[in-house]
Amino acid sequence: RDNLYIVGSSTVFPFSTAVAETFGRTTKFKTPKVESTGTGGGMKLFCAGVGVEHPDITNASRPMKLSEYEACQAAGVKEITEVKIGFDGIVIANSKKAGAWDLSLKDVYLALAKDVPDGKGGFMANPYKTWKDVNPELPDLKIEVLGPPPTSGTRDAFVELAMEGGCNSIPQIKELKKSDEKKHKAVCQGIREDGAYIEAGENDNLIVQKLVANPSALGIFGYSFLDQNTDKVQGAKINGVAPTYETISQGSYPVSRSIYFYVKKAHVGTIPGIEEYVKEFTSEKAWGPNGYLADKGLIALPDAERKAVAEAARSLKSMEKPAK
Amino acid sequence: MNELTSNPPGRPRRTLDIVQASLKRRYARERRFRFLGATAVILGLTFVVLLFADIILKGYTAFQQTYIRLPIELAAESIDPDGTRDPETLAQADYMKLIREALQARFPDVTERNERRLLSSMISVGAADLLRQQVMDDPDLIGTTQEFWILAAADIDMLIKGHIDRKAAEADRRVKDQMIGWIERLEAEGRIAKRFNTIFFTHGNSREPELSGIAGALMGSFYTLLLTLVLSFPIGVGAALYLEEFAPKNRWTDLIEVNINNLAAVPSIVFGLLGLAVFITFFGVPRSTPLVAALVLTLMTLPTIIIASRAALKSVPPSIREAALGVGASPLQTQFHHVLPLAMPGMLTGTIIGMAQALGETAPLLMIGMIAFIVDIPKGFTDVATVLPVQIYLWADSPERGFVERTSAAIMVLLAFLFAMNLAAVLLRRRFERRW
Amino acid sequence: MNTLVETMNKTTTGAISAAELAKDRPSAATIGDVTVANPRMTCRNVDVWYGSKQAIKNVSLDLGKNEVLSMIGPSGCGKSTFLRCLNRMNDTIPGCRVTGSIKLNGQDIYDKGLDPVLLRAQVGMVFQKPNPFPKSIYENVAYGPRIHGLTNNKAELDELVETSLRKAGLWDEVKDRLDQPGTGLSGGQQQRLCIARTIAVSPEVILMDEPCSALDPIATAIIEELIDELRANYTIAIVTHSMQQAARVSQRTAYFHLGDLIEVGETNQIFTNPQHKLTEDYITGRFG
Amino acid sequence: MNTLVETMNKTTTGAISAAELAKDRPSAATIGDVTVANPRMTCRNVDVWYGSKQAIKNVSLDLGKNEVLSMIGPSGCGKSTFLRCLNRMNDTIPGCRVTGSIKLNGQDIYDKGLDPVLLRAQVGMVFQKPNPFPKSIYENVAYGPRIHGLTNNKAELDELVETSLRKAGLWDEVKDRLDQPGTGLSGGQQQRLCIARTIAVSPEVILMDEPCSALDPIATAIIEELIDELRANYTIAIVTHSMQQAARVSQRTAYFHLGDLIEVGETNQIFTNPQHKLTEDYITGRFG
Amino acid sequence: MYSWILMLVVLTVMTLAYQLGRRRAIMTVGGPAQMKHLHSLPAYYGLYAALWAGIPALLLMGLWIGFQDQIIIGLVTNSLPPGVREGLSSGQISLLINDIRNLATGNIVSAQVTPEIQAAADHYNQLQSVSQWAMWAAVLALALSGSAFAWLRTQPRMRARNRVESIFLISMIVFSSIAILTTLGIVLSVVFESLRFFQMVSPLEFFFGTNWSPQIALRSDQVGASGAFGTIPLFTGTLMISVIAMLVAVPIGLLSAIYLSEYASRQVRAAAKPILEVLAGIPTVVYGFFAALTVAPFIRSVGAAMGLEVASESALAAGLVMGVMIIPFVSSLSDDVINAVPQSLRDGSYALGATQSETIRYVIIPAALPGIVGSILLAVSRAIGETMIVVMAAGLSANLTANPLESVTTVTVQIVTLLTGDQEFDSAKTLAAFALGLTLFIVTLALNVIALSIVRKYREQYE
Ligand SMILES: Nc1ncnc2c1ncn2[C@@H]1O[C@H](COP(=O)(O)OP(=O)(O)OP(=O)(O)O)[C@@H](O)[C@H]1O
Ligand SMILES: Nc1ncnc2c1ncn2[C@@H]1O[C@H](COP(=O)(O)OP(=O)(O)OP(=O)(O)O)[C@@H](O)[C@H]1O
Ligand SMILES: [Mg+2]
Ligand SMILES: [Mg+2]
Ligand SMILES: O=P([O-])([O-])[O-]
Repeated sequence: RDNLYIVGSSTVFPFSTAVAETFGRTTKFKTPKVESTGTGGGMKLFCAGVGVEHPDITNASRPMKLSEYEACQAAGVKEITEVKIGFDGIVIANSKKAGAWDLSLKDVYLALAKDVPDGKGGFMANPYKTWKDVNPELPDLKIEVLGPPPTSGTRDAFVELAMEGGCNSIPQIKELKKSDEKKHKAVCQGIREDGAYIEAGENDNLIVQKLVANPSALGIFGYSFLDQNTDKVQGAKINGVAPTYETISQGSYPVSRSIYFYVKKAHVGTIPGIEEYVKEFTSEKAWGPNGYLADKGLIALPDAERKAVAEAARSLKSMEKPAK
Repeated sequence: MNELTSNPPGRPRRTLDIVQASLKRRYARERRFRFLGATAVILGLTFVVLLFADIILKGYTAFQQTYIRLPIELAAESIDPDGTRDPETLAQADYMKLIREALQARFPDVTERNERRLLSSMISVGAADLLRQQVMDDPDLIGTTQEFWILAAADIDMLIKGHIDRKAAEADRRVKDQMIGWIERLEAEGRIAKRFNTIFFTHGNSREPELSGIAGALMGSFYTLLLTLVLSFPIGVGAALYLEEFAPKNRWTDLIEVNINNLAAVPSIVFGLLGLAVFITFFGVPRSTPLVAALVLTLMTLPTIIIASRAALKSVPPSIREAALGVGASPLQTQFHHVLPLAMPGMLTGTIIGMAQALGETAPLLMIGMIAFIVDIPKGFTDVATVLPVQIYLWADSPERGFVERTSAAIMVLLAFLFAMNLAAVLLRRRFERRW
Repeated sequence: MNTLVETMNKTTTGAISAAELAKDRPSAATIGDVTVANPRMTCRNVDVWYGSKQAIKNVSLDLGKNEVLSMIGPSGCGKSTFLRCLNRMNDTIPGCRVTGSIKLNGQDIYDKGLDPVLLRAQVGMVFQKPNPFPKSIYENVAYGPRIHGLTNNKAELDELVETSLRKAGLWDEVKDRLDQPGTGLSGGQQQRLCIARTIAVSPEVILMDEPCSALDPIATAIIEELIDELRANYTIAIVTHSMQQAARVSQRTAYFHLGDLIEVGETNQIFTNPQHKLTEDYITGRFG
Repeated sequence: MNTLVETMNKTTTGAISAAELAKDRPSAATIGDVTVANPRMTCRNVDVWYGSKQAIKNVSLDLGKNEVLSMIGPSGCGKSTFLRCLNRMNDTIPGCRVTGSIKLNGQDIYDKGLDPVLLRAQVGMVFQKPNPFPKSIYENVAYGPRIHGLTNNKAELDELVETSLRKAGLWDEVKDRLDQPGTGLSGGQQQRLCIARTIAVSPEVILMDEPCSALDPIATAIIEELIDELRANYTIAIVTHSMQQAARVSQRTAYFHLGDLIEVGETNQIFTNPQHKLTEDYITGRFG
Repeated sequence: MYSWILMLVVLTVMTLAYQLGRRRAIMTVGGPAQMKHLHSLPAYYGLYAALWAGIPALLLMGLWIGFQDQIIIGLVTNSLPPGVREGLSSGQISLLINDIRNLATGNIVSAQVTPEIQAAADHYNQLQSVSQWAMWAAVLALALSGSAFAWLRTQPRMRARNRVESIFLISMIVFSSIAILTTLGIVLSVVFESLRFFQMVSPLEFFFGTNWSPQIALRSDQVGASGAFGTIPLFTGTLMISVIAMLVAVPIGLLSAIYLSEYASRQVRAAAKPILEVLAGIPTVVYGFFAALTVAPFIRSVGAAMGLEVASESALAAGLVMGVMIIPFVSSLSDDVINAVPQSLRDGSYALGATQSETIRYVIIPAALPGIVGSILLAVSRAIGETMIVVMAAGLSANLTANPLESVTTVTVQIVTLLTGDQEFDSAKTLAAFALGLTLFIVTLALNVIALSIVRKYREQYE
């Protein structure tokens, strides 16, 4: 094998392939093969072992989990370099034909949670039918949100960032976290299944088009799709912050996650081109705010962090054991 | 004399009267039935037309691509400083710079750095490669100034094709007002034109819509389906022949029959799992190759072919077999000389449908690494490759607007492939068809 | 035995030379009166082509009420073809064209306005090769009455099936297995099943293409008896290779040769005193 | 005509009562000598079942060299079934079982080691219902010689096809259209085509299931002449419903009834002096 | 590359062996005129020789190509100086070998080329060429000796046809057993994971639970939270969508088949049939978009006009479009079997005065029934196995509902999303896919058994 073999997240796939293509075009190396397997699937392949048949790099839309790290160790994939490459904003958007939304995380939580506080200290099955029920300031529209299915990494992130954030803004639940963590989790992470939250597939283009067809619906998807479709859809403000390149990059937009790739150090030096690929990826012309990845919708890390990460990446610093 | 001719009580009228009385009703039923049939066919054809119209309307624009005509000075000192015409040196030259300079020369008023960047972003990142190719093909161009058609960036292409609305507010589109101004100037000078999109048919995949082509996936599909056909047709027909004509009819063959019917209902992704476990992990067939895809698709299409072939064999009248056996043909000769030709139309139909399914299938390929970004065009069964439906799946999921029309164009290519593939089979089938 | 072979040899030669002779025969005008007093069907100047091959040449012939007409002639002379014209079964053969006029009760059956279904309900047919439906024996017979609605209830239908099978002389052999497939019968049984199926709808005209070819003498006798009985109310045209059978069941006989209707007349007269050389050759070769 | 109908009525009744009588017949031991001096095929205690229905009951019978054996009997009595045993065509019917021993030239044809293909090349068969291949007339006849490699070149094959068609009396009718489908022939022509197809491979034994049922007297004569000619070298078993035909072509005759072989003997003797009541009933009903 | 040439050479040898075998057979009986004395046609002797020449040689070649790499690599590895391979895991050795191979074939090499590596690469190249030559020699020798063997065996009495035919028959048996092996492979590749799954989730809940929601089990500390893995809504969803699809596909497909084979002219049939077949080959993404963006909004607006509550994703939209997709399964396959019903049966019916539609309904369809049922079963199978359309148009929510206007999901969709989503090692969520696969397999097996016995009962054999 004389080309790189990259697997992993479908979210990182567009960026990874853009780098791979430029890498193939501008260096003597062959264009790497990039497979879109999903973060978990990528980890599974990546951690299967050392050897030509195993991937050199895996992309991830979330940090590597402890269990995955341990699986890697067990299979002899001892040293791994983690490279954080930027942010992916998760936006809640609707059709441009309708007005723009301004939601708080609490609104989002109350509208989409499976169980919500019943006001008497307990919980009840989510009774809200319209946004107005959730928050009298919101329009009197049926709650209809198209979002990723439970199997998707985007859904994980959404639950973690938006739902949990919203849920913790309710004092009663915040209390719960201390007393009954299990219950807290269930309350915060359960998404309603009565039809208000519509599990759409992972094809974000389809969600965009469905939003255009149905102006009263909201959709949850990645920032790049908003960026490419500004003429059709608009992102809702969350806690007063609109999803833009700047707000996500600065971290003021609350629903954004970091994305990564992981390098198998054992392959460095035996598979040609790994270091060069990392170099290309972490070059300013690629991942900088004016780089070609920004064009593809990647939101760059803040300058300082970018520099630090680039340095660590180029020197192939091994990652620590993750906390969870 | 008897009940038929005399008129016994209970059946007082003659056949003619009864028939005549009910004929109107029967004919109404006949007409309804016929009408229903015609409606069904028309409905089916309407669906085809509808889907085709949908695809073609969305995708036909992808067959053209926007280019900008620019006079480019191919100065010898910047391309071939030593004058050796050594391909290596020619390849190393910075063609992008030449293009940028040419473009900037058209707009001398653009001086600010950011604006210049914006200006050069109108040109595709791949334009330099195309120019390099042109120069290397004809080194005599060096030293002259030529008008070249330079590939425009995808956003410009979208704008020219009207997929980006010029009248929308600036914030709502990816092409800034300034660029639109430049483009209008270029248009006024006749320097912008849509030309036939050869790149689409000659290149492999790319992240940039304007540089991406279907050739890689097409070749991938070609190798995959060729192998699938070569494997599944003989195996399917052979298995059907054995099970229908030679195997003793007992519980064991019943089991096989049910089993094959059941395999048809196994979700295709499970075949992917099987392929992953058996072919890749156990036998070490290389991942992401037409070879492993063909093996998986063969397993997936076999039930279709076997079931259709068995149905076709069942419909050959036994008297034909008897006739052949009666003159001393061996069972195998009977099958090959007489039964197979008569059953061939049905077998070919099964193959056509099975292959169509194999051509359009993505799910099992997900499991064996075909959902991949592969730029190079595969040259054999063991090269890494992707296939048309996967390419379509990937493009349909890409954020860039330029991939929308390409998705439809790729579907058109797939359908053309399907037509080409079926044509042979359909012609063959018509040769075998007869009523007896 | 030797003499027999010799006789046959002679006849054979005769037949072949007759066929050759036919090439330059004069424009074939049918000998004998093709009309009858009270015709059920009248055919005038009927030509039939299979593609470019003419199988029936300018044949005119009437079928009278209450008569049995037998058609004889060497194999391939067009008997089946002519028979199939009479209820438009030729329609189903691609490339088959019929010209001339054929009338049933005075109405042209090839008329646009005429309905082949009505025609075939009136003109039934038994085919040369038995073709039972791949259904049970009962269903084979019940099929016609059912589609035409000839019976009002199951009991009547049962009765009709039984009488039809009885008349065709098949009842005793199949009464215990009415629900078994008709295709599992012996050749002769299948033929009788097809006869039963046809008479079950009691058409006015019955066309029979060699109905007894696969039958033993006893079964043949039953069918012949049936024909004789049916004659009282129906018109029957029967193709047969057995001159004896023709003589036994029919009142008129028509002799076909290479698509021409050579001669037609009273059965007695045809067999005892044929006018045309070809007819005579054919008749005298009798030993079926 | 009336008297004829009466005769038939009588016979019919006779036949039915015979069928009824058969129910309580004593264990059927075949009357007459089933063996011959120089047998080609010998059958002993052959039973045939279709599923649970027994179609042939304990039949023993020899086929001599250079003899024509005719089998007669009422429709459905098992003639075709027995014939099909002789070249193992019964193998193709699901649910059909054969027991007993059948030998060709001393070798058991149901033996494991025996190749049914070889057997069928030696024992040819003409089926009751003509079943030409849906191929051209030429190909229908040429098929057998081709698979057995009986000719060395096209010219020989052409010649063989021609002689076979000539012998079957079909040549003149089809010589201009050898490339047209065999299924487009008339019923009788199809039957002769199937005969030509069978004799083209010149098997040692030829089984003919009512080969002349669809044939006119002239064509019948040609076939009978052919049979007589073939007898010099081959063994022939023929099923027929025509007693006259049986008398003309065969040396020995076997009479079957409801699966039993009732009587067998010299043809002359069977027809002039039948021993068994059933045989006599059947014979005396002769008028085919 | 060279193996292609070798393959061509073997094919040439086979052709020659065929010719020689044929000629030899004729000669053993003393020329073409005596061919009758051969047991089989000369061509069979030729085939016999060709098969002897080809099969062993090609088998050897396949094995050689399959194993040569492993052997060469083993040899190269063993000949590496101990210093180089010391302490390397097998994976690392494979990387090293990869590097050596890259060097040997002139590809880009990752690291510095040490003399040891260079030597190994040379060694590799050398072994490679030796192996090539040896393979050529061995394969050719085998092909030739196979031919010679056949040549020696050729005598008039040899049952060449039987031998050749038994080879064909054996290969047909092998082909048939592929289906069995596939089943075995499928069962084996899902059964262990399924068992693991059932250790985590009670089968009772899995089979009889009415709540499917793998999201609750996402967190490791909540595995098996009650009601999360009830498959009943999935199966009812599958049933509903399949039924809707069949309600579209069977009438349209069957009526089309009837119309095309019985009423339409030859030209219409010749054109319409392949066009309809295209429906089976359109990628499902296209149908998915069509269902989600055209049909679903249409149904929604029609529903709204009638005052009905229609979800934006509905079983109806997905089912209708899926029905369109599987039309050709019914139409084309049924058309073929209907067309194969002998004309004599039609004639028999027409002669009784049946109209064309009566003939079709009462004679032709029953006669063609086994084939038609087969085609319908195939269509149902396809409907059960389809994912993309359902995901895009019916959503992914597992509702237990009988209302086709609501969103449902199917077993297959869940399998695919579970397998392609963000999987985790050994979590019940991922393993559920295998259990679902196994369950679906068993359910469809049962349905097929029933279908087969029904077909058996109504099977009508003509002639
Ligand atoms: N395939 C079959 N399945 C079941 N029964 C059959 C089958 N073929 C024939 N039979 C039955 O076996 C008996 C003998 O049939 P066979 O065809 O041998 O009669 P046959 O003497 O040839 O009569 P025919 O003169 O009418 O042709 C009949 O009762 C018939 O119904
Ligand atoms: N479908 C057909 N296509 C072409 N030619 C046909 C077709 N059917 C019959 N013929 C030819 O038409 C002529 C008359 O055929 P027909 O079937 O009417 O003969 P027939 O008198 O019934 O003979 P037989 O007594 O042998 O049944 C024959 O030469 C025959 O070959
Ligand atoms: Mg005829
Ligand atoms: Mg018979
Ligand atoms: O593919 P994802 O893991 O990023 O959802």
